[in-house]
Amino acid sequence: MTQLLALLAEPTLPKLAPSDSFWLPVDASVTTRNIDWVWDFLVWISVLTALAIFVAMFHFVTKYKAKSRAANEHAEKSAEHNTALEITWSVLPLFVVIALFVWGFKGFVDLRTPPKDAMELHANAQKWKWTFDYQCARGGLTDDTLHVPVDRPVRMLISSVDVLHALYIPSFRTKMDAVPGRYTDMWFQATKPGEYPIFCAEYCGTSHSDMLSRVVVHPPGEYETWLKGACEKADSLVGPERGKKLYSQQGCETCHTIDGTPKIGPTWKGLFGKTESITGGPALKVDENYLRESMMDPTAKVVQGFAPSMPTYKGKLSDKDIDGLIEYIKTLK
Amino acid sequence: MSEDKPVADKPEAEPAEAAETAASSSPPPPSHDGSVRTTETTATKEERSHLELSAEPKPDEPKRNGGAHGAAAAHTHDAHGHDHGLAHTMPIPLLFGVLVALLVLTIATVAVTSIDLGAQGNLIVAMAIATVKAALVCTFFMHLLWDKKFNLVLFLTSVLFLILFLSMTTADRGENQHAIDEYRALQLGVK
Amino acid sequence: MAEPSTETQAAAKAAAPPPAHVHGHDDHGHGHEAHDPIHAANPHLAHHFDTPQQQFDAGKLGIWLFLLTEVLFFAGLFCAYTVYRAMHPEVFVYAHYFLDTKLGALNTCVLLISSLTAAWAVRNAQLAEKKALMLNIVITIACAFTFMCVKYVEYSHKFHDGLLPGKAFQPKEQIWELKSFRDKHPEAAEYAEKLAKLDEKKTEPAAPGAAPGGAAAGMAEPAEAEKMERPTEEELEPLLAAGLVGPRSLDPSAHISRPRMAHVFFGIYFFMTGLHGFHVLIGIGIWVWMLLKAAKGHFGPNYFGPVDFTALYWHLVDLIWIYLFPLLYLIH
Amino acid sequence: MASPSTTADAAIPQTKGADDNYLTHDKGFASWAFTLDHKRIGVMYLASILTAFALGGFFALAVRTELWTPGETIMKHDTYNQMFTLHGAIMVFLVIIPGIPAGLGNIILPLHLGAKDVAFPKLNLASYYLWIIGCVCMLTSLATNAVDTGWTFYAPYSTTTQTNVLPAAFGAFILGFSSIFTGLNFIVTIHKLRPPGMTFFRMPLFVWALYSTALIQVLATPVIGITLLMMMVERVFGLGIFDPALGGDPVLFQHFFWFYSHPAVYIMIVPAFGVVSEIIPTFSRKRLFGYQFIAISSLAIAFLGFLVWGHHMFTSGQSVLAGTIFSAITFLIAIPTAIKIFNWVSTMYKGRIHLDTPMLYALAFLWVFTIGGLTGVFLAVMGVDVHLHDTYFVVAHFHYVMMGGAITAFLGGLHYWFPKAFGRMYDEKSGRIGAIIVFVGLNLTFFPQFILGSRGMPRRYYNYLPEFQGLHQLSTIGAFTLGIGFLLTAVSLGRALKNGKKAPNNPWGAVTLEWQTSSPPPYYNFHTPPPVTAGPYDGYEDLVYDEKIGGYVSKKA
Repeated sequence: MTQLLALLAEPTLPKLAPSDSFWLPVDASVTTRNIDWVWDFLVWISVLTALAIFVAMFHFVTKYKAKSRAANEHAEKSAEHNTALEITWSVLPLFVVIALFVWGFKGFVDLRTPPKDAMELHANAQKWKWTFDYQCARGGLTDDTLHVPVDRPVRMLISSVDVLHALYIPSFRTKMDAVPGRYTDMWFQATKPGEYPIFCAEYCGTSHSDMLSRVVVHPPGEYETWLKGACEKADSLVGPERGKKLYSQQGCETCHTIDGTPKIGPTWKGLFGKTESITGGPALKVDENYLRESMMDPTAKVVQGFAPSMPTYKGKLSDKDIDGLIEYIKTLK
Repeated sequence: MSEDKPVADKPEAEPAEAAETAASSSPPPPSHDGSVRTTETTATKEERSHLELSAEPKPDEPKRNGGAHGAAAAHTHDAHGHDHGLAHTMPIPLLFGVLVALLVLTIATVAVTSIDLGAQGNLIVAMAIATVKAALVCTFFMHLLWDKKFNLVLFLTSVLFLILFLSMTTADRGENQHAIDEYRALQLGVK
Repeated sequence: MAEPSTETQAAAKAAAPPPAHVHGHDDHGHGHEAHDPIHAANPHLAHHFDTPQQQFDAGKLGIWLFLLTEVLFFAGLFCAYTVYRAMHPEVFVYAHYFLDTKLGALNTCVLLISSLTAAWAVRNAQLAEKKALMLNIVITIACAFTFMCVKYVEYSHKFHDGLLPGKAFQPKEQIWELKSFRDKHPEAAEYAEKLAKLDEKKTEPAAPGAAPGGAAAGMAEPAEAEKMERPTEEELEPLLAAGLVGPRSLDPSAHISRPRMAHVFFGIYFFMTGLHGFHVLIGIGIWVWMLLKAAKGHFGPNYFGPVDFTALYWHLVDLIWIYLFPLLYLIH
Repeated sequence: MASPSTTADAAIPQTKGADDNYLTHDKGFASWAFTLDHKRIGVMYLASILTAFALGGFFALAVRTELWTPGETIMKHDTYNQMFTLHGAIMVFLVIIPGIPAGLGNIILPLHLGAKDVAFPKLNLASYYLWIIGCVCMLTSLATNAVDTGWTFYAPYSTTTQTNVLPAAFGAFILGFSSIFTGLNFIVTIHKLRPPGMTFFRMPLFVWALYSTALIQVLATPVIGITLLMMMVERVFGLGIFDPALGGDPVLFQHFFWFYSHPAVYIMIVPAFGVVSEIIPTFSRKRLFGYQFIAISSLAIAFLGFLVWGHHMFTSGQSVLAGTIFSAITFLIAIPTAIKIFNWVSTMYKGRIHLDTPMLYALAFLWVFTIGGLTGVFLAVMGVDVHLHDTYFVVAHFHYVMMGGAITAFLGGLHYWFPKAFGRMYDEKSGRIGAIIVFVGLNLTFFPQFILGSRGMPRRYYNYLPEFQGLHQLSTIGAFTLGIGFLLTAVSLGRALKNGKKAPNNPWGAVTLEWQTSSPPPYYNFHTPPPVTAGPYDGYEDLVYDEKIGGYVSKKA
């Protein structure tokens, strides 16, 4: 458990688990059941078709190669078309693609129909961070890693606050766009405890390729333990400690540094008490009220030189959270 | 499916059309029936004579630009009473008749808004009237009634693709409205 | 690839002048065809066509293909319209009170008349009736100007009333203050006014209607709401239809404000009519050009294609308006 | 030309003789800049498109170099995003879409039909200048704060990003009209300017392919025009149609965009089918197998191509119902496409195959298009697509089809018609070496990307997991190989323009009409309009090779 929390504090790149398939990543969810064998079928039928075409091509090229132009050879007489042959090669692929359509359709419907008893989790996308909401006994918990129990169907309810993103878990063979202004959903049921990478698959700007996360599949019983521990930890944190944790969990770090360099937004180092000039407004001194307003209505007063691109955190941060963040910013001298 | 039509029709319709154009522009080409296609880059004697022939004015070819000569000449080989030269000519009474119909329909479509036919009912009636008006404009003002049928096919194709685009997009959007409503309810209602 | 051009440039000094556009139309190579009596008899026949008929048919097919692209060009807007009308009908009901049906109808008639004169002009060109042709073109242009003037009046009213597209949308008047709404639903207007006054008291400190999403923002305060009596059907129905109050399951007296997506309608309205107006302006330009050609006496039975094609374009502009008028002005 | 009184002019075409051709007919800059001659416009298009291709290729190499290591190799995040966006936008809008139709098609189509010009020469020139304006707009964005949305301009990213989206989108908008004008011109030319005897089923397949392409250009392109216009207006005025922050719907944008952009992939590939259908019979000395089917299947593909746009949106939050319809129709397209490949291969059966450069490109086309086509089937299977969507698998697939299919065929066609268009022979040996290097480079670049994609590497990634590095490096090596192949080809063709051996009228022994006129063709294409009395691929037996002139002549002569 402590190891996991350490990972949270220091985000590292997720690792691809070794797979026994050459093509596909390790299979770790029941949702692969209608995908992987169709994939294998596709690979083999493609290899066979391509080989047939290439062999015929090379055979003809070598067998019927003309000696030289000067030899003035003429093509042998052969049919200009052959109805039986043409019907065969039209109908055979037709059967294959009909089968593929049916299998693909089944697979798709399976991916898009979560079981009724699925546990529900929210995934929130924002530039360039995934966060996942969990239900604690009291209140909620937000984390930047997806924790799920093994062998239990999970339905992810996905939304985005800014642009399109896509939640992609290769090992589960599933992917769904996070569309701002609506909910989309996907589901899976992990079969093997372990860690699997999560990618953002829909281009979303500067740090699109760093919008990574992990899904941690807990062995039976351990998920509950983790949740309880994480909730208690989150709840017990107050003041700057809480703010520090939120800084990474809520994705503040993707835009605001704490070392003095400006990124997408102003750095937090030495921010409190500083006088900032505001785009289209009078300069102001950064105080608690301004910080609070900037979290709730970020585009109202934007520091000069920065784009009004921050999403609102209204409803995502509790008063305790806001206070924590403000306290944390105060510590960054 | 109308896009398929030109495919099916073309073998029959197009050569006929081309032949028609050819026939009206130059004398029938010398018969090459049965002969293998020639690949010389210089013209044979026969072809040269064909060329020279095609340069000869045809009896019914208009000799001068403008004036009634061309028009009169065109009459001789066309059974259609209203054809002047290259295309059909609209009689003035018909033009005015169509305008009156269009104006009456405009008044009708305004008038009908004061009658309640249900939310969709009024829209359907308004669209029906607009379509009748559009059909009148197309048929008469735009000469589609007398024009080459291929132009009509083209125009209908555009309408077909418009409907296709509209219906698929709207249908998909309709299926997803619940996801948007749900989001709004949760974001604004509950929180 | 640039080789041939530099080669030719180098040799250019000694060579003939660049192709001269003697007649101002497809004339390249008239010289070659000088011996050809058909081309000699038809100064407007381009060298690569054999007969006027072929040239005319080609032009006709070309213009029809162009009209087809025009229909699909407007398709995107019609699609956006359909989607938003299907999903947010209240926005359209709300917004149509702001539109002037009379001006719309007037413009429809003006365009229809111009369509007649355009079609008539084609006949004139075919029959080489030069004076009548010019007259008809002039009337068509006059109608087009009238159309644009009426549009100008409409637009300036909208601008004045803050009915701007998208982000700039900030209407000065509430719809219950509009004559068009009052005349149609006097009871509802009165009721809405009462509601609005109540709202004002409730939300004094906050800026009302600042965000487009303000509709559901405030929940009713029961004590205030009780002052209102349960509204009658006549009072409530028009307000519900226009999205001014929430669905009946919510307390209708909770809050009154314009529908959240109202700005989208005006976006679509200005986009559609603006694009159409742009086509009218282009049309005016082409008609003026036709007028100049007509004045030179270019048109006759063997050469009237340009007038015919301009008229076809013009009819399409009319056709699109025939749909825009009921879609934008005649919402029930 | 200039005035009927010029003696040379009056004598044309009878006495000016074999030396007069469209390249030498008029001199000077203006004679090119204001030319209405389809061949000259085609040549200008070719030159411009190849320049744009070099630029797009440069961006591609920059992108591949950056991916040599995860994290920063030679550029920052944002620069990388701008690079791949510009690569995509330039290659799609400036190179592949106009490449074969406007470049090669402009030169060849009227010759193929035995016509003097396209139906509307001025519109043709206007189309070229629109291309130039569109190109300038794109370059404006490049020179200022280059667009970083990806060539797809997906909202709401495109309506909110700080980069200079407007000029790039406006450029694409303008290029759309350029494309429409070309398509419109071709349709009318094919309908109205065929000579007597040239029925629809006597048209060469390149003409059929251009006809199908033109139909798509005319029907689909207006929609991207209005979509981009709406996106631009949304960006400036906050219209609220696509941006959810203003009440819009981003999925709607994707519908709008793909309604054009899926058919647009057929604008890119169908002309390539046409080129290959010309090359294979000529170099096999044999009639094409199943001519009618190939002709009609082009139209069928064009039509069906309109009904499948939603297969780009299986994971976009599109409804299951819409996805199912789109997927089913997608599979239907696989059939005519597969049959085309079978027909081309069958054409070689019992032929007499000459492996000159164009034929090498055609064979390369068959190879890469087979792979590109088959992997397309993977993506049509909805369940599998959910895994593969927006990964390198998709990138590899469409590069196999667009780059491997369209560009290979374009190069094949360029070599095939080069003697006709410019009257010079290129060096066969360097041509063949170029073709082989391009083929090897192509497979080396894009095949590893299939594996990357199926293993889960998402596309448009600047940074990636270290596990993927080996395959990325393989791909980058391939990209440079490809670059060398193109460079070699460019040098070879450039030298041929200057010093190439004079081309005979019919170097390949082809039987379509363009080979019956001189190389390069005279100003009016044919001294004598060729008669059409048989199918487009009849009469190989009537030609004999004449070693003295290095080309074919009719037996009867």
